[in-house]
Amino acid sequence: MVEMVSNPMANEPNPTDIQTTKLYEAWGLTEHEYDLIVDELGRLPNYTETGLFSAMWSEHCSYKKSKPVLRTFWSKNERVLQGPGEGAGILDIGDNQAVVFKAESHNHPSAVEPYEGAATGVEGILRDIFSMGAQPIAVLDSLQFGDVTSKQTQRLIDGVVAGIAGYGNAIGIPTVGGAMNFDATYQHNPLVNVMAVGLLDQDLLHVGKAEGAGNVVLYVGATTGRDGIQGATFASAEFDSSEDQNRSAVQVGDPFMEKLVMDATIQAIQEYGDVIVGVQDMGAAGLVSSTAEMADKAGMGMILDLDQVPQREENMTPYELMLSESQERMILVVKKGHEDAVKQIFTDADLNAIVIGEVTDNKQYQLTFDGALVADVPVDFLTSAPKVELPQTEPARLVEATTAQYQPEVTDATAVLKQLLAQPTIASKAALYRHFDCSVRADTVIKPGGDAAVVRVRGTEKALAMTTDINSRYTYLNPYIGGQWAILEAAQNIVATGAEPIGITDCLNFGNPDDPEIYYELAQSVAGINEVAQVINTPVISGNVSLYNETDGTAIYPTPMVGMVGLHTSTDDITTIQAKQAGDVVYLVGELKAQFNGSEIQHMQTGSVSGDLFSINVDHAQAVQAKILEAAQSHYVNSIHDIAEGGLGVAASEILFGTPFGAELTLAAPIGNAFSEAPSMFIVTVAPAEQAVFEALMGDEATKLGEITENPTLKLVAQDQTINVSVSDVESMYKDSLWQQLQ
Amino acid sequence: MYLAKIKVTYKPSVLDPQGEVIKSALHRLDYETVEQVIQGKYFEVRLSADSLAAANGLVESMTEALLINQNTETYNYTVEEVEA
Amino acid sequence: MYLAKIKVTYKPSVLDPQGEVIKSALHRLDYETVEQVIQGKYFEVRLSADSLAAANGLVESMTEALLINQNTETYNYTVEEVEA
Amino acid sequence: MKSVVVRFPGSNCDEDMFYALQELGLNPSFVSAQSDISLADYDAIFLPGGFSYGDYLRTGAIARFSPIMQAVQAAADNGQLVVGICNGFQILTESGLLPGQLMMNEVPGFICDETLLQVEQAESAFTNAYTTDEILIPVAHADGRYYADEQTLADLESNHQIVFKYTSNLNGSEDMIAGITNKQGNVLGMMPHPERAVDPLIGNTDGQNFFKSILATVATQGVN
Ligand SMILES: Nc1ncnc2c1ncn2[C@@H]1O[C@H](COP(=O)(O)OP(=O)(O)O)[C@@H](O)[C@H]1O
Ligand SMILES: [Mg+2]
Repeated sequence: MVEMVSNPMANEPNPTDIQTTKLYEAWGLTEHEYDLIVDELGRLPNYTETGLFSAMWSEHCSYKKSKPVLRTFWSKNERVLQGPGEGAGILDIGDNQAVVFKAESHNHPSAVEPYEGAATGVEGILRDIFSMGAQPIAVLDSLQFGDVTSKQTQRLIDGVVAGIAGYGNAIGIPTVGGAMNFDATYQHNPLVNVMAVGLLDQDLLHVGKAEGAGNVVLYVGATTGRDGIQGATFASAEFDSSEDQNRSAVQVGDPFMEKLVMDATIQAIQEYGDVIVGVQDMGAAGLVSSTAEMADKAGMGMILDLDQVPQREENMTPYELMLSESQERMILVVKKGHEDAVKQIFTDADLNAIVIGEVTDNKQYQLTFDGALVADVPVDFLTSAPKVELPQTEPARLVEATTAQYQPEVTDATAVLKQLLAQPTIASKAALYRHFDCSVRADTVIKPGGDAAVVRVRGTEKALAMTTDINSRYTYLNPYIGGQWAILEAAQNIVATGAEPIGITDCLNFGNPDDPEIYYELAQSVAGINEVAQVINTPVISGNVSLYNETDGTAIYPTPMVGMVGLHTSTDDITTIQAKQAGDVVYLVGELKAQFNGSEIQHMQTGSVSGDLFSINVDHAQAVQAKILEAAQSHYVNSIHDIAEGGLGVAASEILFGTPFGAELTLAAPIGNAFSEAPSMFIVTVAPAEQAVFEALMGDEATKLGEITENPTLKLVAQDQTINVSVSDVESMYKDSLWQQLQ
Repeated sequence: MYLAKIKVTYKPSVLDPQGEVIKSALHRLDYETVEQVIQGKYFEVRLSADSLAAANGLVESMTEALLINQNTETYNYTVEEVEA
Repeated sequence: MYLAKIKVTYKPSVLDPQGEVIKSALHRLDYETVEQVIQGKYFEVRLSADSLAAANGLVESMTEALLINQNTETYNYTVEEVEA
Repeated sequence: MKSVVVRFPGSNCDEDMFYALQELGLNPSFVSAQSDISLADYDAIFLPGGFSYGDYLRTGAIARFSPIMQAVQAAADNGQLVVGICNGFQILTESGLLPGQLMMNEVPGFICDETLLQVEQAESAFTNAYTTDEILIPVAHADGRYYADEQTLADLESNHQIVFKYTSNLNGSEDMIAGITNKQGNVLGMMPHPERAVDPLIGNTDGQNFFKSILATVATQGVN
């Protein structure tokens, strides 16, 4: 064996070296920020302290750049029990129960290391949920990739899908839905966003605060290794395709261990909720972020003895111990004197559970190592990165754009429909999501393939609907309207299942915010989402920001992913997209606007998107959705499907897939309109007996299109052309295209 | 024809959850003197090449391109000539 | 202290889908001269024992008890003495 | 009737199984795989799906040495019913309570789907309540390819131990085997998940008769 180095810190640069070589800049701190630290401390920070600040003041941990925008989010209504700022947001769903949810990005790690990046993304988001004391019940994923035919994309898809499956399946939380889009803008910056949803008994509502001097800080779960060090700063930096050095920031996940940690944490909160004053998962910037934030929220100090931290590798330094992003670790703060009982739950599950420090009342964040004090900084200073106000400029492409619409070329409408169904963005993703266990826990009522996933709340009449949505072609053409559209689309997917939208989370994936045009896109998208959130009464209760999604100076399209949850008060209201019986009347609900800018057909026919979007009448969109919801809840309808990418033609095909039926429809418009895209449109089937009540409810909003037939043919007669095609023909385009392109 | 035998293991810094679980199982089975278990992968690849040197080159390049994940794994290998 | 290195492979009669998948992936990457790929497992076990012979005995017995499934797998191994 | 669900570290279908047993009147309780109590009091013992011990090494390989497995073995020898679903099946083959082995799917990768099964033995302890010979049951596994040598396969066939077969080649199993019993017929392992198909709300109730069969078997044989 090698001789142990007596002091692992011996080779670290001293404070003066750090100042003169500006080492801190490589870690993401600016000179101005460094100077602030020196001023506040009244001395030069040492290596460990500099590391603490670099992590805590990274955008990933501090949101210093996005905060001015995030602060504008509307996040309060009568349901909100916990808004943004904690591991996850919480909404009241009645009966003393609550739903807990959040979304998280793992873009950079997944680009470098698709399997582990995606797996640890699922892992991290689940920890956010169960650290609130909630039982995770579902995972969703929102994935954006580049050209589906490129080898690089295929390798990414393979890895990401296997990583999500490998983690979610093993830990036993169903992956019930998500989205997968393809566009060249993501070729070098794929996006991997995951969302998790949990259920919480309101008596166990817990927030991560370290109250009470003398209370003990308990470390539970896996040992700490050198993985993922500086992951938070890594996530806050731009990509340079010529560099492979970023690879050291890869963490490896162990779903088996996390399941033990999850079950034990939930059990501990259930049994000892009264003496556990805070719970926080170790995510980005591991130990420092979890402990410092808890101390700060309680207005307390904290002292940690790093020699107690269970270590997987030898000779780890305080810097490494504090910044490691090893997975499957949690911090609990427990009232003094009760730690043994809490520890027992974890040790019974063969997990580490070790007291590593205590809460103090001096508001300092202090670390000891090998008997010496190695860091001593004010807690509130460490956790409040200096604010940054960034300039905004409207990008030239937006200034110049007009709403003059692209006119699609439709010489053979049947061929166009088939071609649309084969587009990777539209075609069925079943060949890929089939790798995800969507039915473990035996609560999944609507599985992947519907508009939103639906998971019942066992032991009650309730169910929860959930979806993730974003079409970044819209946000690229108009960030504000695209933002509105994203949340409206999420809501239309939720109401289509018969659920009332109750709240949202988001993942704001953008380029470098220091570019005023990108900051403008960010601010505008958020404003668009926020406006609609208030109209439809879905507060923003959690979210995540992923900036610097650029390669060699080119940013991705603005991609503000929206994750929404809806509530079914009765499982009887659950409605699915498939046509149910021949003879049912088919309606279009909502206004079919001939809008082609940003549409799938524009992209398909021209290879790109261009032009401005029509402004959205949000109140009208909301009114249509409210009627759809009422129709579902009154059981007037047999099926509902929202009309999204590919327009009415695609949606009309989709309601027939997997059924023995066809449809005969008439559209009082040119055939091109069957491929136009606008928010808040639905295709609905109604039994003849309900036709009158349905029409009375809908008023002008419903247009009768025709009926479901026994003959399995889709016939759509427009003013100028007719689509006439066997359902099995279009269905095979939909089912097989993506899978074939991936071969 | 050449036969390559390639052993792949995690880099020492990478968590090897399987190794730990197997070690505790061995302890439960009373193999108490086991101090460490590392689980890796093992490949045998049969390939033709113009020379042993060429075969070595191919094996290294395919291992790095596909068989291992260079972020987390290392490998070593042998190549020998075998009958076709 | 002894170090055992154990290679486990499927018996030839057992289908090895991973090997096939890897072979076709290698072909797609233009390693066209690859004729066969077998994927197995590799273990390194550090253990103490009274003698090399005892270590060999332990390694065989733990491998057969736990590390392999004798229905489908075979193994070979080496044991060497190493510094503690 | 009393039944018990064994929870291994990493089991994740344990609760699903518990609820299914409860809903269908099999009166379940849980037992930890780490305990070494006797299971002599239970008419039926269920080893649920999941990833016991992370499925590290091989599926079921480590779980097989859990303390509870001695009691499971004793119960099997004693003629009590023992059921392994998915990972439970893998544990039963690893421990030698059932012949053969579950291996990686022919096309590697996890499959989550519903699949048609042919009920091959209408009178078994686990199928006697079925009135049709084709049932639709969820599957969710990456290592579900049943493998055994030719002699074993021939024996399974001639002893009527093959209870369920896939109707199409889902995972490359020998003879399309989805579920088998031991020679005595009291130990069953299957990859598909009947416990995920007991509730009309979830859209499939084809699993109900699996549990009703067990109830009927226990009622007539009166193990306890
Ligand atoms: N990556 C994925 N993981 C799980 N389910 C997915 C994924 N991608 C798509 N799906 C499912 O496929 C269906 C269609 O997705 P999508 O076309 O995005 O729906 P919509 O247009 O209604 O938002 C949805 O049920 C969705 O949950
Ligand atoms: Mg939809």
